[in-house]
Parts: sequence; C-alpha cells; structure tokens
Amino acid sequence: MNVIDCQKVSKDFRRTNALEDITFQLTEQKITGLIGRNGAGKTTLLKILAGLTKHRSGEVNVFGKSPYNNLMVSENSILVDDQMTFPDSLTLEEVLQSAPAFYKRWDTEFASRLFQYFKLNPKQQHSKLSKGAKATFNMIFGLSTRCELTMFDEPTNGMDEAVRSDFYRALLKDYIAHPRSILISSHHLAEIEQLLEDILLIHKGRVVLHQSLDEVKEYAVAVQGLIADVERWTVGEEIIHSKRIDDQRLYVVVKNNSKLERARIEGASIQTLAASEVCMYVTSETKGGIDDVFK
Amino acid sequence: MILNTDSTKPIYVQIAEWLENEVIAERFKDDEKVYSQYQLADLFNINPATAAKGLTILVEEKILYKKRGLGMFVAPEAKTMILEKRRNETLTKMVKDIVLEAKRLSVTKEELIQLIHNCEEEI
Amino acid sequence: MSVTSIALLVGLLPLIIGVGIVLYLVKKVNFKSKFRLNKFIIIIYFSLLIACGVIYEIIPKETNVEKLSGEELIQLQTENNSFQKSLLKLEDNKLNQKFLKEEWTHEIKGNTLSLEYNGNDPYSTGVVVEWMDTTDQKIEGKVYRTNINVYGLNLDQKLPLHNMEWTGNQLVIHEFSAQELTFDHFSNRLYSLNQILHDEEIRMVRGQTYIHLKVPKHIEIVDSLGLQMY
Amino acid sequence: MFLSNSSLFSVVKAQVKFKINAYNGLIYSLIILQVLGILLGGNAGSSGTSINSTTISLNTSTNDVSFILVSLLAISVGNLLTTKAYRYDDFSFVATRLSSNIANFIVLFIFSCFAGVTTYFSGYVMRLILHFKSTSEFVDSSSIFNNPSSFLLTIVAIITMLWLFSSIGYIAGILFQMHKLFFFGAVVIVVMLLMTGTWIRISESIFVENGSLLILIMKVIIITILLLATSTAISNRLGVRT
Repeated sequence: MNVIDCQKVSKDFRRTNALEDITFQLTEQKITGLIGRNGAGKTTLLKILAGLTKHRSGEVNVFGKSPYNNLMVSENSILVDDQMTFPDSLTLEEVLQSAPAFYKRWDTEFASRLFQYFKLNPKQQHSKLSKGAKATFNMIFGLSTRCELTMFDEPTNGMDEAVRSDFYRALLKDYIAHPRSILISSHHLAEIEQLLEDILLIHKGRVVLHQSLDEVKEYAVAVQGLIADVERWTVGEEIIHSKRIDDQRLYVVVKNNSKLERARIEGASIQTLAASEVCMYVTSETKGGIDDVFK
Repeated sequence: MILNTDSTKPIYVQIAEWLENEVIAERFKDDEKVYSQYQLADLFNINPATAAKGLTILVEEKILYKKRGLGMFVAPEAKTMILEKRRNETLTKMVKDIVLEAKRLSVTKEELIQLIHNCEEEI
Repeated sequence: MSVTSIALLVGLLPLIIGVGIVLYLVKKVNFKSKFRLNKFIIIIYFSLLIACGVIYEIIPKETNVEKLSGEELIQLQTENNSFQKSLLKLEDNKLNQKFLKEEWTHEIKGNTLSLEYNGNDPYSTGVVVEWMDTTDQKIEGKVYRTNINVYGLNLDQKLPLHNMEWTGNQLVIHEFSAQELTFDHFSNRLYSLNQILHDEEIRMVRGQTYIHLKVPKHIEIVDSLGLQMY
Repeated sequence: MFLSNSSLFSVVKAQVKFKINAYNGLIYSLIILQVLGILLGGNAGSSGTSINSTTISLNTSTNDVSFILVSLLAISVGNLLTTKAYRYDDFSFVATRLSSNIANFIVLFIFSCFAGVTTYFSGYVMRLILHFKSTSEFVDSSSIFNNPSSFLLTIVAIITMLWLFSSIGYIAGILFQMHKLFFFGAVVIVVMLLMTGTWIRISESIFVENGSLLILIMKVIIITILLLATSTAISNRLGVRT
C-alpha cells in the first residue's frame, strides 16, 4: 500500500496557486526529500498531508484515508515544523511526558536521551526557547513519536552546524533501527542528499521530478565548449540551462542521453552534475539564470 | 573513510569501490561476511537503499554472493576479479583519453605507439 | 428602539469590558509565569471551602426569625384579604380571632366622635364603623392587626401595635415612634439566577391595623384624615 | 507498516487529561476572582422598606458577585481556548477538529464543575465572616440540611450556567478565528436583535419562562450542546498552522 497517494491535488491561497495538479505516490519506508525553492509549495503540501489544511481539488490519501480530520492519519503521522506549538504552561519535560498518551509508539527512553544529549533545559517553556533550541526540541519530539509517516519541514532552520549534522545522523540511525516513511523538506538539497533515497522536486506548485537520488543525478549533464560546437552537439536536445562563459565558449545543461557520447568523442567536455545542481537548474526561472539580469 | 558528497560520482559507486578496496587490502577475506546495507549506512551516514545499491553492483559482478537470511559474503577469487576488472577498466579509460588527446593534437597512431615504447623504456 | 433594549445595550458594555479585562488577566497569568497547579493549593483551597460550609452548618445560630417561603406568604395574604372582606361586610362571626389584639368599650359625651392619627403612616390603619340601633353613648371597639410579613420575615411580634387613647370624645391613634429593624440573611439561591427564573413570589404582606367600632346611630364621626372604611 | 488505530473516545480522553493538566493554571484566576467576590460581596443585596414608621432592612448575602465574576472568567476561558495558540497545541499531538472540540467542551464542563462547586462554597466563607462580624439579627437561612434539593439544584444551575457562558465565549472565539468579518457579523446580528426586541423575547422564552431551576438546567444543557455542534461545524473548516 502506498503511504501517500496524491492525485491532481490543487490548493490556492487568496488567488495565488500554491499547488497545482500535484500527483505522486510514496511507497512505504523510504526517506524522501521534498525539494523546491522558497515558495514552491513544500509547506502547503506537507500541511495538506498532515491534515492541517484542506486542499481545494484532487484527491489526497495518506494510509488510504483522506488526512483532513482523520484520527487515524493524525495518530500515525506528524509534521515537524517551526510553527509547532506546545502549551506554555507545560515545561519541556512535561510536554515529553504527555506525549505517550497520544502516540502509541512513543519512545520515552529515546526522547530523554536525545534531550540530554542536546542539553535542553527540562524546566523551560517551549515558547521561550531560541530558534535553534526550538527546532532541536521539535525534532526530538518528531523522531520520538516514531510515526509511520514522519514529516519534517525545513527542520534544520536555526540549528547550528554541529546540531544539524547530529540531527541528520540521529534521523538516519533511528530510521535504520525503526524503518518508516520519512518526508523531509529542504531548499538545500546538498545538505540532506546522502540521507535520501528519493527526491520529490516541486516547482511552482507542480511536481517536476520524482525519482531516486541517483536517477536525478543522471538526469542532466553539462556540456561545455565553443559556441558553435556546443550548439551543434545539443541540436534537438532539451536545454535546461545555458550560460556564456566568455565570448567564445558556452556552458549548457541538457537532459542526459546516449547521443552525447558522440560529442564526447569530438572533444566536448561533458560533466556530470551533483543532484543539487540538477535540481537548481531544473527549477531556475530563466535559461540563463541570474546572468540574464546583467545582459 | 569519508565519502566525497560533492563528487559527481554517485555515492553507491563510491561504496562499491570502497568495498573493493577493502577486499584488495584483504580486510575481507574469501567467504567472509561483509557489512550489511544497514551497517554501511550507519558507517557512512547514508541511506540504506544507497548502500544496498552499492552491494548489488558487487553481487552483479560476482564479487559478492548472497546467502539467504545470512547476508553478503566475499566470493572466492574476489580479489583477482577486482584487480582484473580495475586493470581493464582503468587502462581502457586512460588509453581512450590518450587517443582522444592525440587526435586533437594531430598525433598519428604510429607516433603514439612510438611514444608508448619510449615511456616503457624510460621506466 | 425600546427603553429595555437601550438598557440591555448599556448593560452589555460593562460586560464586554469585563470580559476583556478578565481575558487579559487570564492570558497574562497564563503566559507570563509558570503558574502550574499545585495539587496542594487546590486541596487546601477546596477543603477550606468545605470546612467553612461544615463549620457554618454546625455552629449554633441564634436565629429567632423564621423566613417563610413564597407560598406561605400567599397564604398569609389570602388570610388578610378574606379578613378585610369579612370585616367590611361586618360578618363578625367570620373574623379570624387570631388577629384580635385589643377590645374595649368607651362612653363618650356629646354627639360627635372624632378620629385622630398621630404618626406618619395613617394608611396603615383603617376604621370600620358599624352603626348600632341604640341610644346610649357607649362605643365598643375591637383592634385587629392582620399578618405583617416583609421579605418572608414574620414581623407580627417585632412591630409594636398602635396605641389607642381616648381623650374625651376623641380617639387618638398613636403610631409607635420610628425604629429600625435590621436583619441579616444568607441565601444559597443566587439573585441573578432567581431573576432568570422569573420568581413571581410576593415579597411582602403588608398587614393593617383595623379598628372595628360599634357606634350608636346618632353619633356623628369627624374623620379629617379619612381613616374610615366602608 | 504499523498503524495504530485509536477510537475517538480514547483520543478525547487523552486530550482532556492533557488539557486539564496543561491549563489548570486557570484555577488560580478562579481563586482570585472568588476571593474578590467574597470581599466585595459581603453585603450583596440589601432591601429596605418601612411599615408603620419602622424601617426594616434585610441584608441578603449571596454569591452573586462571585458568580458574576466567575461567569466573566468562563466567557474569557471559553474564548481563550479558541485562540490560535491553544488550538494549534492540540495538533502537535493527535487530534481532529471534532476530537479537539469535544475535548474542549468537556474541559470547559469540568472547569465549570470545579468553579461551580467552589463558587457555591465560597459563599460559606462569607457567611462565616459575617456571622462573627455582624451585630444585627440573623434570619434563619436556608441550609444544606433543611433544603438539600435546593442546594443541589443551585449548584447544578451554577455549573450549567457557567458551562453555557464558556461555550458562548467559545463560539464567539471560533467565529472570530474563522474570519474577523464573521465576528462583526455576529455582533451586528446581536445588536439587531437587541434593537428590535426579538432578543428579549428569545431570552425570555429561554431563561425566564421556566418556573423551576430544573427546567432552566435542561434548557441550558440543550443550548450548550447546540453551541458545541455549531462550533464543531464551523471549526471543521479552520486550518491549523496557517
């Protein structure tokens, strides 16, 4: 059974389309990266999946149920983001103590060990935490629920470098020990790349790519050479990005295919790209990027 | 070992190569059990699926073999196979580069062969 | 827009302001401090309240004034009304004898009888005259006072009777000098709830003093204050 | 895939426990208001009249001041529970809008019970103080023993009224959260009702034409449940963390 099944999901916010015809499936027990630029609709999508907001049209199924106002979905999924709140009258310690009543798989031991490791103050209130500490606490909370669908929305915002890498390590180790579906959104793919199995790239409210990390890596290549040569080699190819290096040379990103072998023989310099670069080029607004502004 | 995440080489390839190096260095001997995908994932801080892919490559190349329910083991003669493969692959690739470069510099085939002979003598 | 709705609107304003203030305070208390329920405080507070209740219920109380319920008051009122009716019809035998306070006879000289009232509240007294077919100068009088009950408090014993005094052929009714009676009362019923209940109970039974005079026919009554009832 | 599946009942139960634990600081506000009520309410109703030149005054001490203050608190608390901070808290844990609303109403009811009983008994503190302080004559007051049914009915009436007030505060809050305009719309409707006098007729038929506390209590409970249903229906469309 698919953990998530979205069919043509749309959602609009005051006349601007946040999501348009999102269609994808998520199979169980994978770590998937939800990648996209700021404003691509990542947060909206996650909120719909968590049942926090309602989509306008299309069909959303989480564990085979529509997540909005569904108790079972709420019980088996959690969305960790920086808007998570906890009652001010409770200390962090008490928040953790009240969780097992709601989440059947809550791991008290695990939560308290993480809590100690990150040196949070058990007597503090959630709203008084610094941005980084709040993100850390939310992360601890989210991991400890062991929800079958655990979603993180930009979880490392505000965390410092050391905490970040600790978080990713904790996430991975816990995932290995307790495999479950994890959806983690970020606009910074390079940072989470190695954790991921799949990438779900969305841009302007649409799904652009939904492939395994390696497939994304091989999705496009960069060709570099003299303008005339490059243009000849890439005739008929879908040009994702192109940039003039200087008067004579051109840098072009195209979809990967076997025809390019010929170009290589002819002396083209063909580079493979990192997954984050692929995502960046695929979602860039103009073919030339920021350089177009300065033309 | 630390993985080069910025590298354009896919992580699973790097994992496979690392395992091969371990076999060459005889840290894994014939018929010895190698790391599971989860151990590898933990070790390199990577997704278990990626690690599994690395292992699969080696299984396909018959460097590793699977025992149902027990894990992955080093095949007999694995070290020789790896060395053989590397020799073929690396040399072929280098020669290809040399030929391409020679073509650009308008070096003829004969001249190239002569160059190789010269190098051999020097070494 | 009716007067009531204006009153309601005006009444709503302090309510809204009150809610605002309380809301503000509640938020402040809740957010600004780690005020958490200390079970001890709650237990102490709760047991203190219960203890007060128990103590109050068991301590001896000198309460000699009984408070009557609305139905009992209605009963009293009916008694008063029927008494007055019978008295006006001069049906002597139907009069409730428990109201009879005094009885006297007086002989006057001359043909006039004047009634005087000395006090602030002449309407608390009524004089009923029954004409007699006699020629003597004898006047028979009976003083009655019906039930007086204010807010359910029976004041028959607390309020002194009017004093009747004859000076020649003048009957002076003396009211008692002003006095004050203060009572304390606790109610478990909430005034605000009982208003909601539309409590139509009689809150007061204003009893009266009746003077029943039997006067020979030839005597003329001078009644400047209009005490006489027919 | 492991999926746990709890019933609505068990989730509501967990939420109620959690909320009572989290929000019980509100009881401090309650205590403060009750103490204030005792201090202010010493001589609540004083009625005087005079008969035969005798001035009679009866000082009736009731818990009205406490009751009114606590009613204000009830409205405020009902309102407070609908604010974003409180609503979002639920969704950090397991919740649907239905479970969250039911839990809120149960919590309001439990708080009302506590507030009702303490408000009733806070009157006894006042009684004791007055009993030793006052010099005037005491009228035999109704006590628990000589009129137990009135005692119970009054407590139940206080509780249900507080519950009603808190749910009015709650629905007003939900309307306000839904859209600022809805709230003003509601205010306009209320003002219209006031102006035309319909309001008076409605509230008369609800609150006045009862005759007994029991009927009043029944009516109040029904109204409260209607308010619960309405606010659940409204909040069903309310997003979280938006």
